[in-house]
Amino acid sequence: MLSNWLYIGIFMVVSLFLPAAAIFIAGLLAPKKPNAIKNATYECGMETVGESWIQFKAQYYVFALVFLVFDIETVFLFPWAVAYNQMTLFGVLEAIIFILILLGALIYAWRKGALEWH
Amino acid sequence: MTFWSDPDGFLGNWLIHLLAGIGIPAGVAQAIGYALGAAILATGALLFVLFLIWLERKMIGRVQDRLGPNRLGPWGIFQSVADMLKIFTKEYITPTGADKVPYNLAPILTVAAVLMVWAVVPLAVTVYGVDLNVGLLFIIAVGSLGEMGILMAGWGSNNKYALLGAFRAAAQLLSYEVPMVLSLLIPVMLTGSLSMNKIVMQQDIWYVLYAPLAAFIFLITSIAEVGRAPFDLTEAESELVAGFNIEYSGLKFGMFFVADFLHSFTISLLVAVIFLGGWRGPGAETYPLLGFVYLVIKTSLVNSLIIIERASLPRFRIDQMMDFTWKVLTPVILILVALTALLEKTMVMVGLGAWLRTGIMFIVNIALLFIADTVVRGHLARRPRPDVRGKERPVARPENFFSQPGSGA
Amino acid sequence: MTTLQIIFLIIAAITLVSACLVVMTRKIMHAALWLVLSLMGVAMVYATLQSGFYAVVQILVYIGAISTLIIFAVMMTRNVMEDVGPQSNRGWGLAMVGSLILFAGFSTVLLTWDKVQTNLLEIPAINGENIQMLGLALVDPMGFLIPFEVASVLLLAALVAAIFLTSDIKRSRS
Amino acid sequence: MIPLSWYLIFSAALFCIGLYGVLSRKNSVAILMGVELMLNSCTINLLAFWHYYVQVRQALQMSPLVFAAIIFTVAAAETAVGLALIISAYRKRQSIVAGDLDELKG
Repeated sequence: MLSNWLYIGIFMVVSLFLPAAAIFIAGLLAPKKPNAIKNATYECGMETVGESWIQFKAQYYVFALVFLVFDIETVFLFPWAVAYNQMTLFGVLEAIIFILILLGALIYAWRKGALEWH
Repeated sequence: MTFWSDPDGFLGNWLIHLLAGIGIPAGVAQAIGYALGAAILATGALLFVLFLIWLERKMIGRVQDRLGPNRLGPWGIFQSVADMLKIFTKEYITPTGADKVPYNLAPILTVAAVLMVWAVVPLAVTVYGVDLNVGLLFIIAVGSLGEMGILMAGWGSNNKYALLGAFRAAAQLLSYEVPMVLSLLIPVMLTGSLSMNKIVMQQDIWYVLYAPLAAFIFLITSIAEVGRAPFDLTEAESELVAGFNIEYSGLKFGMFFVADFLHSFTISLLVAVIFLGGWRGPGAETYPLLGFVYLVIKTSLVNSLIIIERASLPRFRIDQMMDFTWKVLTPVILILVALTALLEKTMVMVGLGAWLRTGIMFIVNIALLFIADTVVRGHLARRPRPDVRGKERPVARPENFFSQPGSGA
Repeated sequence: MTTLQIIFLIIAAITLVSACLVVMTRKIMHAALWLVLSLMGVAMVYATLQSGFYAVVQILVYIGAISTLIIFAVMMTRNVMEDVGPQSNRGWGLAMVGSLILFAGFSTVLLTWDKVQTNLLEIPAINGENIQMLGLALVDPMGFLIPFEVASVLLLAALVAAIFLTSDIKRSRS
Repeated sequence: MIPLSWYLIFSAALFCIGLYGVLSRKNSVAILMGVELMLNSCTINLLAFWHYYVQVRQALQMSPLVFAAIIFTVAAAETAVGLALIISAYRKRQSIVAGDLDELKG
């Protein structure tokens, strides 16, 4: 059990290290001649106006919100799905009620226009 | 134990014996073995990208009636090697005002998030990184690390377009993750485990036959997670210059590129493992290398499907894309999960055989697909189409003498 | 000092340092990114507790969803907190002293109470994190059926409240 | 091989750091981050005691796991509603400093 996670940890370190090493080596090979114009923020040939702050749409936030609700369901539905074969019909019906409540949440968000992209 | 029946264990034992021979204790030797195995798997995956890039360019070239790369080596196969060597010597340009740490960490994190999927995927009967008991959720979870990499790239670049692209990409990833996670519930239900190995072992009948709609939705949402056409809103050149990676250059940009191609291949691998039986096939249990060949064939088929689909479909508009996941895919997969749970339990209680259940579920899936299709089409037909013609402009008239009527040029 | 203990100490140090940076760093966006690292460390601690399911769910829910939500909120409200000027209340010294006293109290109790000095050994998989049993317990009327259903109702309520609040914004804007 | 007390001290430290963040930060989003840290420390405690119980009793125990799942749910609900409130307040008052949001003061 724990050795599995040790392997995952080692794999994580290795998979972080490999691209980092590649980028580092390429940095040694590459020329370094920075100047102010080259380093300027890219904006289709125009001077950059203001900071990179943009009017951030509330829409992104609403999508993240609905996603959060559906993401939590994995905590409950995946254990349920793993136990599915040992379950009685009653247990299945319980989960279907759970899913229907989620569907209700989706329909509410839909009706309220939260899922429209403006 | 010989090499042919258990290559992974054979090489592992051989290595541990070798290290014990020069006086290294077993625990450390095992850790070294893990690290070596991980390094070989990850390096192999990264180098494999060179081939994938060549393959994709060649295939897209053929679809568009071009030759594709054809100069370096036979069929231009060394083209991507040359490209790699070139990108290694490109200068890094860091924009002024960049937030250095997130800016530099983002490409590394993006590649690592894709590579880590390979740790839990079984490549053959005994060849796998690790048989994690929560392998499937692990795969979804490391996907969210990639999303964090995109957000960091957008934030770190100190560029409006990069930030806008990053947030669009994040919104897209989030939205498509919902039906993806839900579609994985069906294989888990049938297997009774989250372990990838068990999912492969259980597929005497491929799950794609049992739940073709779930497999289809998983494929679509995975393509959207990668951000390929028709879901390549994140790098819509005409709208967002290049998306979140605009300020990157040299190999830092190359890493996003590598992550993209590797991710595309990885999702083909996942589709093959979860829905197409993985390495299963005649003789695969006795000869793991044969199983590996089966897996490669299945994965290549799915990958070719993705490439051809990329070459043939136009890009979605962003509102269409969001509507598609939230208003079509999510309700359909929720209904499918509920329906599958109910029907499968009933059919098992009645005592139907495995093949009969598969046939019934296949019909139910296809029926649901058609119903959803009809409903969506009906809805789209009823909705008035917006008039986007605008004012007539005095350029490029049909009577222009470059084009002749009827020639279509 | 075993290998596992060393690994744990490294993870704990990373987590606590990044948690400190979450509450102390001036730039709120950096605080959000440190929070991600801190949550990642907590996920690894779950893995050392042989609770792989929650380690993975931690990454999925906290890093994938909650941190993203926080980053989005930071982006939306960025122009009012210019990341300059004091980021803490006047009473931050008091808060610091209070937290330190609380921590000192906790550690004194925990270091002297001999019942909690037990070494946590590797538990056999059969009693360990049995996802199957967890799933069965969730739909068992004698088990945790009510929490299971109430959780979904709670999620529905949260969604309704949050969408109501954000749709309120849209109306006031237009 | 890690003593239970290490986990508990670790979670106590995380809790106190989160508490400091909640008490001292001006920015309401930062306050929510502190709350997240505190909730995480609770889950560590639960899972550590779950491990201890299973090891000592040699028996299955599901309550802490379900409780942890409920904490995840509550954390998600709290973040969703909390951030929605903050953004709503920001739109109305152009401020997310917790001390400024005192409309309900009598």
